[in-house]
Amino acid sequence: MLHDALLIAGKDLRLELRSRVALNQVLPFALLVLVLFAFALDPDKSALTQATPGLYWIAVLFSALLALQRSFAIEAADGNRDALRLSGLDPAGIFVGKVLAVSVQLIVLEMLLGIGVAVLYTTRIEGWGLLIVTSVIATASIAAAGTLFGVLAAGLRVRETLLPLLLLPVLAPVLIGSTRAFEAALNGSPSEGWPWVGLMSVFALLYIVAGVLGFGPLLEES
Amino acid sequence: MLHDALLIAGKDLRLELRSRVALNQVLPFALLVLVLFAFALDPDKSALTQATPGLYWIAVLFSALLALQRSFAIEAADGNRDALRLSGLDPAGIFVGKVLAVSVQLIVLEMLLGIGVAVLYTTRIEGWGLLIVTSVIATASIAAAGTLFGVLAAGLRVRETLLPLLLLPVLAPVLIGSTRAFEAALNGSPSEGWPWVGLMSVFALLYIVAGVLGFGPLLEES
Amino acid sequence: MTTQSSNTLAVPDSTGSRGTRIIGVLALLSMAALALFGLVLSPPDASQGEVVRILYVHVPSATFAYIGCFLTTFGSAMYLWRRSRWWELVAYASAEIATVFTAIVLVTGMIWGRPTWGVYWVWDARLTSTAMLLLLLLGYLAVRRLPADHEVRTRRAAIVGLLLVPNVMIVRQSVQWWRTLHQKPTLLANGVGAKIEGLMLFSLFIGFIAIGLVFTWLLIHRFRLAWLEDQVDEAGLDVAIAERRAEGAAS
Amino acid sequence: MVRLRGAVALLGRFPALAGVDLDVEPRRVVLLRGANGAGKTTLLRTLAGLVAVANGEATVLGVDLVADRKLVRHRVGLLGHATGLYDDLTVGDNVRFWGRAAGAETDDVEHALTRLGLDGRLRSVAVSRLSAGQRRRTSLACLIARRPELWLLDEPHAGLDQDGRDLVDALVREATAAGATVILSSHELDRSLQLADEVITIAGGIVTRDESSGAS
Amino acid sequence: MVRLRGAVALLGRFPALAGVDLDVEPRRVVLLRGANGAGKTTLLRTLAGLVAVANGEATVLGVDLVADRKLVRHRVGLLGHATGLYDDLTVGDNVRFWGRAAGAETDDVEHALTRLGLDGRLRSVAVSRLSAGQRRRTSLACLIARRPELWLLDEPHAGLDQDGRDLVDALVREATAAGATVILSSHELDRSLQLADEVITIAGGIVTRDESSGAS
Ligand code: HEM
Ligand SMILES: Nc1ncnc2c1ncn2[C@@H]1O[C@H](COP(=O)(O)OP(=O)(O)OP(=O)(O)O)[C@@H](O)[C@H]1O
Ligand SMILES: Nc1ncnc2c1ncn2[C@@H]1O[C@H](COP(=O)(O)OP(=O)(O)OP(=O)(O)O)[C@@H](O)[C@H]1O
Ligand SMILES: [Mg+2]
Ligand SMILES: [Mg+2]
Repeated sequence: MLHDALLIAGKDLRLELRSRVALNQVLPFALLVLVLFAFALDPDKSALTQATPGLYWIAVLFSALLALQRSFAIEAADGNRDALRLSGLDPAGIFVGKVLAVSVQLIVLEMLLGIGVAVLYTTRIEGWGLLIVTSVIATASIAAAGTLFGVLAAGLRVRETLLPLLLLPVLAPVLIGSTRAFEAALNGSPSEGWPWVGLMSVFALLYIVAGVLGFGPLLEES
Repeated sequence: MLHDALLIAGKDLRLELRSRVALNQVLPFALLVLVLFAFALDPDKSALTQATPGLYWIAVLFSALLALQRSFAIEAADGNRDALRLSGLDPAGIFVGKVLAVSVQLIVLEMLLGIGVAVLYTTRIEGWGLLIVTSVIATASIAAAGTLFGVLAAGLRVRETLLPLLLLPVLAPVLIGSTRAFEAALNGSPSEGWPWVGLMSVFALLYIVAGVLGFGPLLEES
Repeated sequence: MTTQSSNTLAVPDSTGSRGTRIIGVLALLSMAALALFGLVLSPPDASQGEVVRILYVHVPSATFAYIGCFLTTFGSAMYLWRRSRWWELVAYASAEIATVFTAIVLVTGMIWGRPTWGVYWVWDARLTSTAMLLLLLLGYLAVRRLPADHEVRTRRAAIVGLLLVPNVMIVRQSVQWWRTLHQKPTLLANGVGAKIEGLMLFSLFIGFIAIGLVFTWLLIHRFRLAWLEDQVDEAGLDVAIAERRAEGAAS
Repeated sequence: MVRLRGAVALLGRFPALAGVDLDVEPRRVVLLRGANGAGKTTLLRTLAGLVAVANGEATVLGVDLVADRKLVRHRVGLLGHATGLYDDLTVGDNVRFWGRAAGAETDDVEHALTRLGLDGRLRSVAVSRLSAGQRRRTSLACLIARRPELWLLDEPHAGLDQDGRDLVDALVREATAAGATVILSSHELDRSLQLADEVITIAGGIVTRDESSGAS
Repeated sequence: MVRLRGAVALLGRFPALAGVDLDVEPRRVVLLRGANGAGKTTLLRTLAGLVAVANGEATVLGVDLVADRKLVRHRVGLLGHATGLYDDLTVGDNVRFWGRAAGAETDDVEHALTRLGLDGRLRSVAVSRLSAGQRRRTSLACLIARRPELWLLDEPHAGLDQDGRDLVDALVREATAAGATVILSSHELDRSLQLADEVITIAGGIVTRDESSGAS
């Protein structure tokens, strides 16, 4: 399984290196979302700065959606589903591979976006430990749930619209959890943040297990 | 040109009637965005109710993005661009037709979403005239700019990621304008709103003209 | 096609049957009784006044919306595990009915909220998670109604359905921690803490029965409609195979 | 009809046509042959006004492609490798849409559907459910509904069954009889050599052999 | 090798196979012929374990497809109408990826590329830039890198030039010589009748003629 996962992740990352979509398109999009919020919510600073963690995670979420769309646009070639099924690759391996590739891209994006937010909204960063753990777990959750629903929507001609609809409500807890954990970290009260990390871990685990088990059956449906 | 526009709009709307994507997927997504914001922004802190018009328009914008993705996913078939170029259809007509089809879907969506927002964020609705005019003009702007950039991104394998990136910055003025106009209408001071409507009209006009003139050349780029 | 159905209901030839007619009549009667008790006989609430009467619809609807969700998840699981088309249709039918009941909860709650809280909506845990529940259900229905082949739709919808209840639980949990404003989950404390007793409790009880009967009636009918559609397709299949073979034989 | 002199066409930076000379008289059937990647598809797309002529001269149906290649498009019909059909619309809707876009009447559309044998069950089947050959037939129906003056057929026989192949040949003969010109590329030489009045061999983006006598 | 009895396969609700009986002995070359929409592609995809057998019996390479059709997949090689290649990867990367996914060694991959003539300039060209025939060659290279026991070729000659066609024939002969079995569908009868040991005619989702003697 690991061999298959690495093969798939390698392929996806090679494609990213060639096309630079995450770098040239998804990352600017994330920054853009941040700026847009500043427009839409009155730049009456106080509201904005208070809401920084929430806005950060919404920006991450929407960018993740884009990264996932891309991850499955790659697999949208005519006959690709047949090819994957015939390939002899372990479906669980495919799942893990795609989760890995998306996660790597998201982690980089989160780091850069974090810097952006810190600068744009003048946030002082504290509680590194909690911030990092939260990011990692939230990323795993988003990538796992996203890949599962991604393959569910893949191969349909309505992929672009279906994925956001399925994914966002499911990720709402991750959004709340990571926002609260970030707030706790930035307020200097990390102890309030850890329960959220726990909840998100449960979530991540649920979706990784669901993905490992469910990816095969989902790949079967043409 | 009108004949061509109606042909295209008819085809798009027929496809919508068959697949119900706007109804079953885009509309729930719009509601979703509204609810998600409540998660991210702490609802207690009154930021939410103050920002209602902004959130409404952000939700419209993201849903419009989805509707546009769909509108160009339809045209993504292999060889579709060649077929359109050879068809003898007037590019301006294609542009107007697609703008029409998207606008119809958006207007319905805005109405339903408006009801949702009014209820969820407890908004009292006043200044109907301004609200309606703003919506119509903003819709035209979004559809026109979206269709123009849609064809630019179409036919590339990075359509899903490129369109949002191109479109959002361009639509920022529309977002601000319609938000301010809505705020004015809801505050009972419509006179402050009309200048924004004027600004947006210029914008809409600009993009409609740009589309009518530019759609042809953009369609040329394979 | 082999259809293994853990078939408890005989194959219906119409959506109505004696059983459902009885349920229908009982549902009507109990609705009348609910109207009588809920609107006339039960007293207004000490603190909330007349609006409390919404409770008799609101709470049972919520309960049955949840039951619908559980049925959807269970049916999806049975479909994935046993390939039971019967359970797949149960899942689909109950998801639709659960959507309707969730909408009823939202609407009645909002109507209730207006006089009680002064607004239609607050961002409270229970309310928000109910809204998310509606969206999750709409997601399931969107997949189930995809413009694609039947098998594709049902199998993919089943995976969404399977995750429905876990998702609802996680969403509820997270929103619960996030904030709570709504009534605490106890039948005994209401509004500002007044006890439900006597006729009010009885009215609520009748509410459960009435809404439960309506739910059952709708579910059976919706299921049978889907089942009959399936049967038509199924019958069409033999014809289609015969036609296709004839096409071959002719050439 | 068609006159190319040293026509160069670039796909990206790659000179898929590297200086093509070509003359086609009206009402002729011209066969393009050549190895994979020789440039046949690119040549046909250039003649259809889809690919820019980067260098040289090119005139098709009296239109100078270098000056404005758009003017020729609605007068040609191209059957390409890709079909450009809307997957979610039915066969009937697709042919109607593309036919009407090119100004065809309802009669033309009906005639095209009937001719290709798409007027039965298949008419109301979504294109996404078609077999490879049925899809190709739909594409061909769209073409004949347009009644083009110049037919550009890129491997028209590929994917079609024996009846379909005969039908293509018949359509080509009818088209030339009705005054149209046909240029087709094919790897199926037996059949297409019989059909063609002239055979042009392409290799590496240039014409290497021009047998205007025909091989039939 | 292959044994079908009354096999029914549904695409959506359409019985694309309406009861197929088929027996194929090891190391044979079997040609499927039939009109467009007859069910050839569906039959090949069923044999590859991609389409469920809704009714009847089906055994391929000793695997019971009704019980678990997944088990046969990594042992067959399917060349379909659609290629499933990653458009943005190069030819070399694609063949390497699909080859390694099926457990092929680097040597197999190199051999496949060389055999199909993809080891020159084309190796580092993105698949999106290939001509129709070159794309098909890449797909074929992916297949032979897998070294399948059962070759399922859906119109293998389509889109290939004369060399390519000869190459396909040579590959098929080598495959059977090395112990593999080949089932191919084709509309190009001249060539494929020579290649085949047996000819099976399909129409309306059933086998209407079974010439196990061969026509060569
Ligand atoms: C849109 C607004 C509302 C929504 C979406 C809503 C939703 C719900 C839900 C889902 C339940 C079932 C809870 C459970 O079993 O876990 C429930 C129960 C209940 N609701 Fe509401 N509600 C709303 C407004 C209100 C209002 C305004 C009141 C009265 C002040 C109210 C009073 C109650 C009561 C008393 C229960 C029963 C509590 C229990 O014992 O579980 N609700 N509501
Ligand atoms: N964007 C591009 N960049 C580089 N090379 C390209 C590009 N697009 C096409 N090519 C090359 O242009 C050549 C011409 O291809 P064309 O499709 O015209 O060939 P063809 O004669 O139709 O071949 P086939 O018989 O395989 O259909 C091919 O060798 C192809 O690799
Ligand atoms: N989802 C579907 N719903 C209804 N009919 C379908 C569906 N999918 C395929 N079909 C039909 O199934 C039949 C079998 O198609 P198949 O691709 O097997 O034919 P084929 O013999 O390969 O034809 P060709 O020579 O054109 O490639 C076709 O008639 C097609 O219209
Ligand atoms: Mg070609
Ligand atoms: Mg086929």
